[in-house]
Amino acid sequence: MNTRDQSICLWLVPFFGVLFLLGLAIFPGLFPPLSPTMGAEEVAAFYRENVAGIRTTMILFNVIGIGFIPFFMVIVVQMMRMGNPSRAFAYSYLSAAASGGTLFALADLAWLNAVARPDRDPQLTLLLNDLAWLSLVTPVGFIITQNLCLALGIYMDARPRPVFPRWVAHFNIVTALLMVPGAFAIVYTTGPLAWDGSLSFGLRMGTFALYIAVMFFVTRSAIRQQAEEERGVGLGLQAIA
Amino acid sequence: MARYLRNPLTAVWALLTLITFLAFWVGAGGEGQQVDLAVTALVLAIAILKSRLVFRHFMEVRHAPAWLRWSCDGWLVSFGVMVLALYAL
Amino acid sequence: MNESVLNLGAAPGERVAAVPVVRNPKLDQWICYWSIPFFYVLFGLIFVLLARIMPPQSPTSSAADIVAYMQSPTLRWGIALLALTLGLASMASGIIVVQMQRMKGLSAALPYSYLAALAVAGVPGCLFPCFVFALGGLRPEYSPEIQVMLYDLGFLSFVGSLGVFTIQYLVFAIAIFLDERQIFPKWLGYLTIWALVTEIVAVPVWVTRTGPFAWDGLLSFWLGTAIFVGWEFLMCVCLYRAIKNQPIEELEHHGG
Amino acid sequence: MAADSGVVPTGRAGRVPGEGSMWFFVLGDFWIFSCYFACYVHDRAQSPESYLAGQQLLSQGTGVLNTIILLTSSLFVALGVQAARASDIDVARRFVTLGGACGILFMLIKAWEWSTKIIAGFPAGTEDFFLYYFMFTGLHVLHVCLGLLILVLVWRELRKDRPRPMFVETGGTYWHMVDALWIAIFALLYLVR
Repeated sequence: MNTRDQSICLWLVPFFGVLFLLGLAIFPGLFPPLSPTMGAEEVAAFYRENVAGIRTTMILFNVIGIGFIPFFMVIVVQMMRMGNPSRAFAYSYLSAAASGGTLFALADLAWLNAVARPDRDPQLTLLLNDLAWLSLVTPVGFIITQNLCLALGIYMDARPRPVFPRWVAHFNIVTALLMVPGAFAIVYTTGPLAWDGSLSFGLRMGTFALYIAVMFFVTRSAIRQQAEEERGVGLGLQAIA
Repeated sequence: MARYLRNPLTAVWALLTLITFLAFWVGAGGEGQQVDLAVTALVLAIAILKSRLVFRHFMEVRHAPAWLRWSCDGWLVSFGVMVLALYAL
Repeated sequence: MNESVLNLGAAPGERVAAVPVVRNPKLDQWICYWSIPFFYVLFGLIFVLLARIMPPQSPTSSAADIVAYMQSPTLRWGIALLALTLGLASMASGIIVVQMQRMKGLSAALPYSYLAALAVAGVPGCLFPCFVFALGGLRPEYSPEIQVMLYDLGFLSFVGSLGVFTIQYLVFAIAIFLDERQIFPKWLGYLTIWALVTEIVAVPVWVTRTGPFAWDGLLSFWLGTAIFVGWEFLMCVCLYRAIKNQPIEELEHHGG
Repeated sequence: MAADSGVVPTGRAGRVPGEGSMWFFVLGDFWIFSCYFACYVHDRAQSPESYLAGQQLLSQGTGVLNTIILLTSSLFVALGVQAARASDIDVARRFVTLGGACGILFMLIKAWEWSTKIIAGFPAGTEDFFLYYFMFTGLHVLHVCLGLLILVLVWRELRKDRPRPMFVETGGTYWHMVDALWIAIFALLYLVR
């Protein structure tokens, strides 16, 4: 098996990561995030005044929205290499990653529609705005499941030389826990758990960024390890021949 | 192939066709139909008889163990009772 | 959450060992397996008690009732809990796919279809409608028209997202019928066909608001839900047996 | 003699025709349809006039024609099962083909009937009846589709060197169930007053 394709998927991470950061930097609604306590007129006025910036970001996100999916699938491939008795965790991870991606696409569509007709009834703009923020911030269940499955896979990896070191499992569990507060943006509109709050938004997004960065490096080592092992097997076969 | 048609099953089929026409004659009517318990009961009885013939002869429940025979008949009875009860209430 | 799943991880009569791979070679499968009853108990709690989405509210409620329903204090708590745990449904697909791959006489196309269909289905069939309800609850100041639209959108996509689930049932039933090893019993395949048919019986929710075919109707909702609950339960029983009966030698790494 | 060779020898206990799991399906399906029928009859009793008005827009003649087509196809399939048991495989295959052809004819007539109803639009005041009409006949057609698929599988089984009579029987059992369900639907939708 060749590991080149996996490396390509892996290196899509910094590529898309930079584009994501660029998009976020352009997005006018982020620093600070729009508050859930803003009224309809206020929100509509914001969208009217920032059409260009929001469009730029969201069209960019529309194109690259699920750019991390190839990376998650590399992790699936690496999970399948683990010394687990079955591929149950790998398949669960795959399914959760696919479901999670759809929500981001939905959020993007809602934002694009909010600025598609800036003179719309403010109530409708407010609705699209709320849908976008909820879909972005709250569906943490999928990434949490991904992390738990990966962690469990690592704990049960029976290979003499594990695919991922054990601390990666601990790291996955900790990041999963740190993203839990995001779900409660459904309940609270003020305070740290609101969708613009420090826990639901700041901590959750920061954790996700850190998570992707760390996983980039450990996955790179895992791919290297796989390449090495397969080269070893290849050499062995040559020797036998 | 033709010799297979000389078969008790063909007789059952002829009977089924015949009573289908009977049900048609009883049930189908022109304009201005009205609620009619007698017609309903008769049509229902014919349907149950037809289903029972299909069960016993085509599906060979005739030769089946008792539990299966009773399950099929039980369904037919409860179907008839249920429809009539809900209809009349 | 992670702890509770872990503790449930072992089958009755088996013990979780310090080095799980050696002592309990099916531990990973059991963890995924027990996530199913865990999730569905939670699911019932969320939908019946907290969000009161099941049984569905009436399609003919007045705007005032709809606004009041959306503002009920526990609705958003239930949905937050769902947003947190819906990923467990992925673990259910994971373990079912693993067992489907043991079947003989078919390629991986059907298990993969099952996986993909469910990965799609969770959003329009469950999470999206819940978000829609949450929106209504989050903003009491929405105009009543919007609240009513959210209410319709929520219940219609919850009860009326059909195709995504029919395909899941279809590929599962086909796999069971083709399987030469009888990983799952044939009757589960037939039960799956009923589950498929009852999804189709929900088609009229899109055209009628009263009677047995409305979204809270006897046929569209109650019969369908009864069969779904039966299917899920018997599916769990059959899956338990399938994992239990899987020979150790068949596992990819059994610690040896 | 052909008929005799087709009769199954039975002991006192009798024997289940076809696979047990198929009977699980058949009996279960009857009960599920009972629930549908119960709802229908109950609703019908609430406003019989509107249901009668809807019913008059159906063509009872078409219903009878379809009933007889299905009965005939059931006969063919039942004869096919007997032929298969008698190891008269070519004949069995021909009977199954005929049975399937009748099934396709049934669906064509049904499609024509549906299209006339849809083109006419369901008249006002009879929506409930037509909702049931489309649901019942639609579900039934779905069963017919599955039945045709099963008949194709039976037909392929009959091309093998040594076809399993059990498989043919199981397919037949399903096909007759489709027939029996139609008998009930026909009575309830077209004829009951």
